[in-house]
Amino acid sequence: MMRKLGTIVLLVGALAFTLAGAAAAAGTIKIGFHAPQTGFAASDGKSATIGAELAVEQINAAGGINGKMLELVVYDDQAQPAQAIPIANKLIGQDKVPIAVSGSYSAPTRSAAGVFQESRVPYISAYAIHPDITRAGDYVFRTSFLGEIQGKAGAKLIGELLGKKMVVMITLQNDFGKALADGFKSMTRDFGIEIVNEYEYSIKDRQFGSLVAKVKADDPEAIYASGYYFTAGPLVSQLRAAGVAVPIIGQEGYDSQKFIEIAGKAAEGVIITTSLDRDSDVPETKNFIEAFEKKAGFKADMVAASAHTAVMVAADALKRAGSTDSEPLRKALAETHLKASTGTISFNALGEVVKAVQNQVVKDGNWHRHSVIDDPGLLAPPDK
Amino acid sequence: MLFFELFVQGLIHGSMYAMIAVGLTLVYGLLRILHVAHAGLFALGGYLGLLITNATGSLALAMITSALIVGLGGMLVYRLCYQPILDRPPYVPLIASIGVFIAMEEVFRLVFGPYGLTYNHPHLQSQVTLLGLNLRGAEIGMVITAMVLLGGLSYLAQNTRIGIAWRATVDDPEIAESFGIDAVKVRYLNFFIGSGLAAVGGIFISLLSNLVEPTMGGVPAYKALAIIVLGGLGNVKGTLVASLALGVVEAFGTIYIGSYLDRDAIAFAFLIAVLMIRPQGLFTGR
Amino acid sequence: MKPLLEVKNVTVRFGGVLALDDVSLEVRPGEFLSMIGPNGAGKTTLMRVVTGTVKPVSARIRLDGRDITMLPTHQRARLGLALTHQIVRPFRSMTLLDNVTLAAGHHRIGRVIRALTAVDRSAEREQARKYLELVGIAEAAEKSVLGRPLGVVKRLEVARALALEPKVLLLDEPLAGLNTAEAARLADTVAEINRGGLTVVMIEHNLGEVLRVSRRLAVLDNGRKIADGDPGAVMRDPAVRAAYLGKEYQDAAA
Amino acid sequence: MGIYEISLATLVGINIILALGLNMISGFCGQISLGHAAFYGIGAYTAAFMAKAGAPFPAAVLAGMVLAGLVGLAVGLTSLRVRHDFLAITTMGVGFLFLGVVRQQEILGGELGVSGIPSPGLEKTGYMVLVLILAAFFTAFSLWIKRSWMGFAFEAVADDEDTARVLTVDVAACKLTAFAMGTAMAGVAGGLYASFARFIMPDDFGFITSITVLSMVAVGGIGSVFGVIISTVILTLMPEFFRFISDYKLLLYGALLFGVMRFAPEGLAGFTRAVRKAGIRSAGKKEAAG
Repeated sequence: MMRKLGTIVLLVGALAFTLAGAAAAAGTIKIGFHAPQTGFAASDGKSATIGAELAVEQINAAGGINGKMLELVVYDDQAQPAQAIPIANKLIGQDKVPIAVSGSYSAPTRSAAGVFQESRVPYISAYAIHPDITRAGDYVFRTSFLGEIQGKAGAKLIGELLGKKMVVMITLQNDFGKALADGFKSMTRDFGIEIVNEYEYSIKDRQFGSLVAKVKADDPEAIYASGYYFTAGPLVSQLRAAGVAVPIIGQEGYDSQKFIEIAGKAAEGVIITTSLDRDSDVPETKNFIEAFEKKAGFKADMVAASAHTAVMVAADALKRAGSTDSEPLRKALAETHLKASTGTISFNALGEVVKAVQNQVVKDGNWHRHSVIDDPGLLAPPDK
Repeated sequence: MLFFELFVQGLIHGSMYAMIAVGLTLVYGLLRILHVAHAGLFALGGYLGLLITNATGSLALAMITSALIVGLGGMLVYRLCYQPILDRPPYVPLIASIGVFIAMEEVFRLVFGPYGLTYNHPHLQSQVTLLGLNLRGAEIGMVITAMVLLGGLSYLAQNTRIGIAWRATVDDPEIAESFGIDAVKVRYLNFFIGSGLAAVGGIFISLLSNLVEPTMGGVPAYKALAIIVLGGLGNVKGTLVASLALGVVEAFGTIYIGSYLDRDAIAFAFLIAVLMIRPQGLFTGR
Repeated sequence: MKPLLEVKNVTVRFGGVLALDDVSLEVRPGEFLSMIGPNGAGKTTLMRVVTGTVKPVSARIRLDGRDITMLPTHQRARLGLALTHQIVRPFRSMTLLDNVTLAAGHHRIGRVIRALTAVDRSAEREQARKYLELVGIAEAAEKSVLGRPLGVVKRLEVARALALEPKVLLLDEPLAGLNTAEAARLADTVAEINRGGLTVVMIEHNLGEVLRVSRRLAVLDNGRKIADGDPGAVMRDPAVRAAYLGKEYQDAAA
Repeated sequence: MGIYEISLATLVGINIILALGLNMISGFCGQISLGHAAFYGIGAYTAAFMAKAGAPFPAAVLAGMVLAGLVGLAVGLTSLRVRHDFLAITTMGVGFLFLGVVRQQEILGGELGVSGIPSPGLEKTGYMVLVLILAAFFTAFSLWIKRSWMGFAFEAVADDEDTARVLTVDVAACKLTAFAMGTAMAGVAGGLYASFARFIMPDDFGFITSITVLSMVAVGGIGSVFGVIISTVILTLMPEFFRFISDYKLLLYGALLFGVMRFAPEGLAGFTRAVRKAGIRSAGKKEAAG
């Protein structure tokens, strides 16, 4: 009994401590942030969190926002909507953040977006690709590409830049993979691509034996395979091991040094559509890549850069609005024109970003620039 | 040719399932426990194998050491987790086991980081051409190892004192005990062997994908349960057949009906269909 | 008089083994029939065919003129068949009283809607208590089944069967495991219930009690019925004595 | 009450209905199900599409309840064929099958899920009150069932099916009734969740959710209505309690599941029973001493 009482006292104490901490930081401006730090998506959550923290450190080092320091309020959502909803409410109701950033996946982001919209708190999705996120309303923005846009860019990359026409699609069975596939297919006719076959796999798969055998029999000119580094790494190495030598085209899900580590030699020559250009001359991007590696101890990835960008965009809006009130802040956000680590960010009427797609290729064990797709017609996101 | 290749790939996948599921069915046969934490031990095997290989450069050493350590780990799980609650209804050890599994996954993440680890020896990814098929060394190694280990196990079970004691205990613990067989010792042995097998399986899987992640036990955690049910709970031979059958069904299923049902759904549709026709699984008895 | 329970041509096979070979049996209202035979003779199997838990190769079973061969177990029970198990099977999570109360509420659990809407158990509890008193274990009524001695649980099974208000009471070795005094008392109770008009069919090895209380005796051996009739006459039957009883009969007579 | 507390209370209410539904099947009637999330999902998807098609909120939730209950009835049929651990794995399979089907049906939103689910037409506070009233109703319903003769028969089936049959219990009817009622409750919970989150995706209703619900029931004490409610409250709020040690909270969750099953296998309900008994015993001793 005494021991139980002790635990309760400890818990209450810890709670009081947290609350006291929150009160002490009253002279700062808070930015809400949620990402999956435990559970299956913890790796992306970690990159995103470090990226966001880096942005806050950089801004504070440069004097903060109109004299006030930024504070990142970070919560773990386990990539689950049932957790993201209370978190959104907590950020709004308890932490009273004027603006928030999602460093999480589509499902939690889409669920939280509704809550932020309802409370009129501006909300920026860093890398979730679900098309309906920004449709939650005018307070929701996205600083990354829609899955569909990236799929279209992939079609252009294969059909036009590489000139390959007979394509096998290997599609990841989730919102990311499906959105990419939809975008890719919508452009096949324009670029003269014929889809030989499409296969699907689950995010849990790491062994692709039968799929590889079938793709080999299909004998395509190129492979458009969606996935994350942890599925794409094994997939690419197994395709190459089976003797499939045609170009493999991926997307931002591959965009991590870990992909190259897993696939090893097989990664060489793989091209992806993403938003982080490793060979960029833009100071914002170069600076980010260096600073991230210094802070994290490993190389930057797309997720980290996207979270970094989103927080930078939030800070920029806070600065220009000169206020933490809801309406001026939303207006400032909508008028964003900012050079950030993942490109120049500006929003359309729906809150979707308009920027160039960076194609990166694996060369000598590192990501390097392959080409850039900057075709406003192709990359135009929906505006309603 | 494609048919043959898919079939071979199915068998490769199936032998991977077998190495995980046999340990699980051994535990079920003896204790009537759905041992979900087995998948955690499988992942532990993967981690140890990778760390030892990367440190020493010897895969064989890694296999043996990690099988031994994980075998001991399995005994520990039995002692701490199951032994005190054996007389409870089956859902009690099941939930306890799930708790242990979640905790293990989290410990892996906290200790080794969320990103996963990779082998630093590229030669482990060698390739072989056999019967006109391009296969990887690790695939062939896995199938051979599975055959040797599982074959050896069944030989031991048939022909050695301890093996006979084990089978007797599975058949009827009370009678076995009356013949002077130490049931507790048999249980420990059971967990040791089953967990060791899972560890070897974990190493091969991680070689095949060149990736060890905290969540690598996630799929075996439930898929292996389906397999041992399919094989007739506690039936080792049935489990082998079910593993290979499921491997083949999935190999063809993911290619030809993958756009209607995902891999898991295919596997479980197969399972439910079999169970509705044969409620005791493919093979009855123990 | 028309038979109350009519069992015709029962044949049961377990795998390749012939467990029952064309056995027929008729039980008239008010009878007290005991069934004896060596272990493995098929007595329990015959009971289970009657209650519907064992599927026969062939059989025809009538209860009170109604053919129940195709009915599931619970419906046979509702029509008036009550069985006690050779190896006791009480509900271990319940008290003694609840075990019997459930049986006493057999008319309440028949229809889903009625069972969902009725909560009052007081009348059934009263009845259950009476049955517990009848078999002499009322003082333990509120206790959990766990930890009760076998003698108590055996009698609980009888009380539970009686609470079903059956037409025929089937008892599978109710006296096994009881000491002499307990066995005699339970046998007396059953005989008394039988005198009150309830038809009883009892499998029992305790020949002394069987001969003391039953009014008719059937002998099964090797899956076949080899004798059936007045206990005295059956026991004098040379076939019975030769094939099975011999020594045991003399022991009992001594 | 701030919007944070309101959202938590709403979620707790939804989870209570969900867990009490499983308690009906696994607790009262003894049929372990590892696929409860599928019925939660059926309720959510049905209600979502109904609401999007313009049906009023109560009709949408009701439709979710009915459809979940009907599918539950069908799945209950499998419980007549397979028992115990086989049933647990079969229901787990049903969960994966549900997910597999929903994932691949574009008409059901596929991988992208369903968004733009209309608001139930209530303020956040009003919705919370509605959810809590429904949770209270299903609590009362559970208590009623437990006391009813049907609940009594459930208890017998959970204890020993074969004996229950001999005592006139229609085991098949009991199991089907339990499945239908329990899954219908999951359907209600799903409908309420759909209108709460206003966005649903297949993964919301996966294996992990099924395990979470079963944990709520087992930790509370299988079959105990109040035990299940208390553990549902604790397990739902646990991530919130432990926000300050975010990195370890899932580890703690696993340890808690293990710890409760290992040291209090009858769950919180069994634990409090034991404490009360110990209390009575020590009180008795004092009396005897005095």
